[in-house]
Amino acid sequence: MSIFVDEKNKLVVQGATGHQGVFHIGEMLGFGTKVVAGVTPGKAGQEVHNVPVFNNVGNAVNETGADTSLILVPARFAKDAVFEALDAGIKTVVTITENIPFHDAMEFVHYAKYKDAILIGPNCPGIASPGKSKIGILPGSIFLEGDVGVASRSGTLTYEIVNSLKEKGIGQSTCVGLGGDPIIGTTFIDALDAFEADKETKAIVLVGEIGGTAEEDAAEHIIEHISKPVFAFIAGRTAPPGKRMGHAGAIIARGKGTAESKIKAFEKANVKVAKFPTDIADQVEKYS
Amino acid sequence: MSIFVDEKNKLVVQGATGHQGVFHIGEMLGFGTKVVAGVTPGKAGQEVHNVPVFNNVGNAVNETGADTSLILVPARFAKDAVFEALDAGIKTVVTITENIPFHDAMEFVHYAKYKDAILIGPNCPGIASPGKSKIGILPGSIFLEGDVGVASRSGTLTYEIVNSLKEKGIGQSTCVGLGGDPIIGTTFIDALDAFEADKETKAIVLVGEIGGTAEEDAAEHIIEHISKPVFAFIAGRTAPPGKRMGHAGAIIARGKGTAESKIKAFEKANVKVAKFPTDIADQVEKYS
Amino acid sequence: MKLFEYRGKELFGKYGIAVPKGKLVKDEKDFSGLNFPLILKAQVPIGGRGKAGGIKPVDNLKDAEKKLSQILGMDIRGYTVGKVLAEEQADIKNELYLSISLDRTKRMPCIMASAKGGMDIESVLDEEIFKEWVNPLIGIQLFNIRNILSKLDLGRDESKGASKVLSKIYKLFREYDCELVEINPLVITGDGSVMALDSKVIINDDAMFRHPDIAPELVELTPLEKDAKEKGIAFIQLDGNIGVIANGAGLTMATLDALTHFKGAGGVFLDLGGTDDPEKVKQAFELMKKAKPKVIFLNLFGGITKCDTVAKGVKAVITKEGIDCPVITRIKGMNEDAAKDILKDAGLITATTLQDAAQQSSDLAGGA
Amino acid sequence: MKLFEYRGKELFGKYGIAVPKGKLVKDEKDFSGLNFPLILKAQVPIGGRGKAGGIKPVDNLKDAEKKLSQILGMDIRGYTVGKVLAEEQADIKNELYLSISLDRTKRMPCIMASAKGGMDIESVLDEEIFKEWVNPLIGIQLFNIRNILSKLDLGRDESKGASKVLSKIYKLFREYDCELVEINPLVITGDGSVMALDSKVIINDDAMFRHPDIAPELVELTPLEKDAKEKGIAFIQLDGNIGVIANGAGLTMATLDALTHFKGAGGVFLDLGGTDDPEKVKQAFELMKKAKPKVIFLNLFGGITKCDTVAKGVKAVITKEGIDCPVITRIKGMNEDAAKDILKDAGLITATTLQDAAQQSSDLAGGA
Repeated sequence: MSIFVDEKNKLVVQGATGHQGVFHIGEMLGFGTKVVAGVTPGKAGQEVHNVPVFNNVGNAVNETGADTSLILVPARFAKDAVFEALDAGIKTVVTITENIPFHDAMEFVHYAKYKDAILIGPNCPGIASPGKSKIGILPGSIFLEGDVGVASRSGTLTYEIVNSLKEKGIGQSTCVGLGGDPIIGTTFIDALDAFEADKETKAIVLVGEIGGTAEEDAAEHIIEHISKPVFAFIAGRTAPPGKRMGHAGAIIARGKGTAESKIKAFEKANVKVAKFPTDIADQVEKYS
Repeated sequence: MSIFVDEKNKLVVQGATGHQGVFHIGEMLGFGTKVVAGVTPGKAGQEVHNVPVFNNVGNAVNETGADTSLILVPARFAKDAVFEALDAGIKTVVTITENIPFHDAMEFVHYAKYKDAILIGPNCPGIASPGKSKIGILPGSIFLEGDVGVASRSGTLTYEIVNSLKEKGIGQSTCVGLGGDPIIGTTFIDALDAFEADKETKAIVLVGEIGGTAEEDAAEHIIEHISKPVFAFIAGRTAPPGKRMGHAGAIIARGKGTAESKIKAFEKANVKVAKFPTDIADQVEKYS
Repeated sequence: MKLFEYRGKELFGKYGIAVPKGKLVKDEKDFSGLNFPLILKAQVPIGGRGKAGGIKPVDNLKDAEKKLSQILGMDIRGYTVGKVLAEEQADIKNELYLSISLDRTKRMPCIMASAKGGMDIESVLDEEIFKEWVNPLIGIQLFNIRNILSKLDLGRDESKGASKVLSKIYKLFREYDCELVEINPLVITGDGSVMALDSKVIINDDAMFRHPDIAPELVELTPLEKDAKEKGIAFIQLDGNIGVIANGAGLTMATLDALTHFKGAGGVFLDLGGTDDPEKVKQAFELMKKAKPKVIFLNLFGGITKCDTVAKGVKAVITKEGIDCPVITRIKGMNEDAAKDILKDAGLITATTLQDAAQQSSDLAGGA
Repeated sequence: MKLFEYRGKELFGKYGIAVPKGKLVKDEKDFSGLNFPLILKAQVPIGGRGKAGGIKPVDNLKDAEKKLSQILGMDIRGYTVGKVLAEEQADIKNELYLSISLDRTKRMPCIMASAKGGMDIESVLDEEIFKEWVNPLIGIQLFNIRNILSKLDLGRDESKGASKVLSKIYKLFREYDCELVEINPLVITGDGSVMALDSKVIINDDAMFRHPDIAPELVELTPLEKDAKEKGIAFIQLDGNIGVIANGAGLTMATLDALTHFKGAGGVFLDLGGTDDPEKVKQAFELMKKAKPKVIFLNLFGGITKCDTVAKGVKAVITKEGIDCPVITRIKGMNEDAAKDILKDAGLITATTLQDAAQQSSDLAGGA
């Protein structure tokens, strides 16, 4: 098993004919993802790696049965694209786009709930269930099928961690990039619950960072609801207050969001917190 | 059993201290409804028939565990009241108020879906499950516990029909007034599905009227999904096009919504359509 | 409330939707400032005015004066023309249909568009009408506009113009609590711009309190209906001669239906609602008497309302004011026996079943 | 983007929220039209200006001139005061706190209010701060306003005034894509009216494209940070002396953290992102050199990005432009061996693990 996506997802890529779209459709097909359609308004009839392109998501869904969408459109059109996907009946939306206005994200996060859909992101690298499917821009080469679930607020840092797991022969059930924005659709708690319910997953790795209280909320949730071992890394221990550290969500504001507070919360929940990202693999290895 | 409400619902009445509120709290208590709270802003601390009054729904929910709300506030405050109930976690909202602007109703109908709540009405008499609970302004005296489910777009006409059932000794599982407005939260289809799933219900009576295509949609749904016998009455067979017949929703507009079309659709679905409202009881009696 | 075409166009102007240059005209002086050729259009709250002779092109002032006098005061399907709109003729290249209405089933605004503009939309084939729904929680989105306009085969600039009109009428639809905003035809002019040649705007009566800038104009109501509306009584005049008073809209409709079964015909729909207030009962009977029915049929079901309380009110009115037509009553529900006694005492006919009452009323009224 | 107080108050004015009469003052002439006593307030994008002497009451023109010259040019926590707002003193009866911010957990705007206005909100007890959340699908509702204001024990008229301010700031918050709108204090004046004495407005940078009327003013950035922002490079200056270049914000932060473990201290956060474009690599190194770090630590993980491509870009820059500080590199991922060869060839130090690289960098930089 795996969480959120598996070999059954049928993907439509919104923003299919741009440079990123073309490249990642190829990469995802190579990973085994069922990419069934692309969408770019005005480009119906074209193909990208033999995948048909449609003018809108409604047509793509009707013609191909797509149930999952990857959003690669520019930030100012992203809200429209997410709404379009949801109104067309898409049940899993993965939003890669960064720099989406927070108010747009708030609206589409709640609209996704109204539509009973899963929304991952925005400002995330996507999600991969090794051996099954990858919806996003994560490098396919770093993964290995296995039983560790990974959920993260960052991109490259996660690749580094997943890669170090792989180097030790530790595979992953699913690796989900939750996104570096303050307003995201799927949270650590959602991922934890899904991993807890997933029979294949034996241990969970959380990659957090400064900003907000998502890690503190997750720690509390772990105490009450999660029985599987959880390992964590927190980036930004030395970041000064008031500065956005690259990610829109990585900011210590009004005394909230320090790494210290997050590490303390995790330790209280018996979550091992690694000092260096590359230590996590050692810790997981020791456990298993 | 019954549909939508039973003896477990804990009711808060919004608009509790007005003339209607006081009267119907008394009537509902007499019927056996668990009326646990009333709400009127600024009237916290008062009591109505020994039921405590709160300033807002949040407080009422926290103090009494209310899970159901009856909306009796004036039309221009109704949207606010429904939103307040839903945000406070109320899971069943029965809106009696009439003359609510359609755009307000559209918003709160979809917001109720977002909140996974049942919304009945607006412009309806409410719902009664005889022997269990009554949420609304229907007269308690007309009901009898039994196995016929009734769903209706009108008020008094339904009382008449239910009363005639009772006179023949035919009881009801639940009688739900869906409302006479064009935009309502719970439709014939919702009621049909619920009655179909309800073990206690053996037969279903639908009371429709001109306007819209709710009856035609219901008829199609019956063909595919409903195995229990359905009986119907349609009011407004002689109403001229373009006139709103009392109910905001009872209008034949742009060729849509004629009684003829509804009766035809029902007959195609093997639903017996009565000529006079009082005939329905005879037909149900013959069947049972 | 249905707005006259010219008032709908005033709203269009407010939202930046182009309409032909025009104004209301009453006499020759009013034509100054307008360039011939013009179109004169009778302002009536009903369709079919073209066929009825209410729309006429005019080439010059003399022509205009003549035709204006023909249109003013004309009767169009029951409405006397009191206002005429004169508009400059547009250079029409292409006629489209565009509307936003309420979809009752989806509980959402529905955009409809067609390349077959300028004709009655009910006569356009279903497959030539395109629909797009707008979720009220998020309002109109760019993709809605793209989706529906892409079906109309417009040029790039035309499509841009039509997009702007669509987002503007959605704004108008939402902000003015409309049940319908229809532009038929929406035209593409020779220079590629987009213009609304007609307007049909219906504002939800129940939301009028939010729109004090829209003066109510109850153009579709008869004088008695207006009177009833002011008194808060649901009262509709129909073609027959039997006045029906019942409680509840559904029951009142069902009562009218029952009459038809016996070849009777309702002349008035009067829904007493949930009231048993003697003052309201009195007002209802007064209105009913003014409608001069041949027979009055009073059909009551007492649920929360007690039958005898209403009956007392009826008796008081009848006794005090008199009544000059037969009144058939059929009473059911709480305290019905007491109510029947009171009504009998007042000299009214009390039937036992709805069928009996409907038959008696129909017979007394002399059939259809 | 954090707005200066006076710009926030301009927005308040636009939404009809009362603020004290005032204006920016540069010299004595600017005081005309204002009535003494006044308050002079340094305009800086940071809190604590009162304690730093940036807020001074003045009673007359002479006093004002003197204190203005003290405030102008003053350094407040790293910011030089370039603008001073002079405002008439309000007749304060009561000070409240009111704000709307983003609740990241609920993904909703959160209204906060307290009767303890006028002090740092972080020093107010949790139980004295009241919260109410607004669902973004429906926006602020009357019940939200009732719920939160009922907790403040205001008089009827004061409550009405505060209600209006709250619905106005919600509108401002939503329409201007704000992250925060804070009024502290919101005062009730002697005559019972409600007035915003301060303003703190932060507009979401990513939404600035929707607000061309708000001139960007990158007051919180250093000159190099401004330069980087214009080039689209994520570049932040910190207190240490080691310049970190990595790809990905999380990895860059983790790299800075690793330095600290070995008593090193980051001086620059530079996130290359997903790029391997030689031009971007060049710009990044140029910026880094201008920040004059003692050591540069390049930490790359190649996923989609190929390590050797980036390494080639780095080599080209170093070879062509030279570099006057040691560069420690740690490369992992796709084509890492080829990349290491290229970097060695360019004379850079190639470490094998993150720990090694961090330790070497820290040691070379001479500790913290």
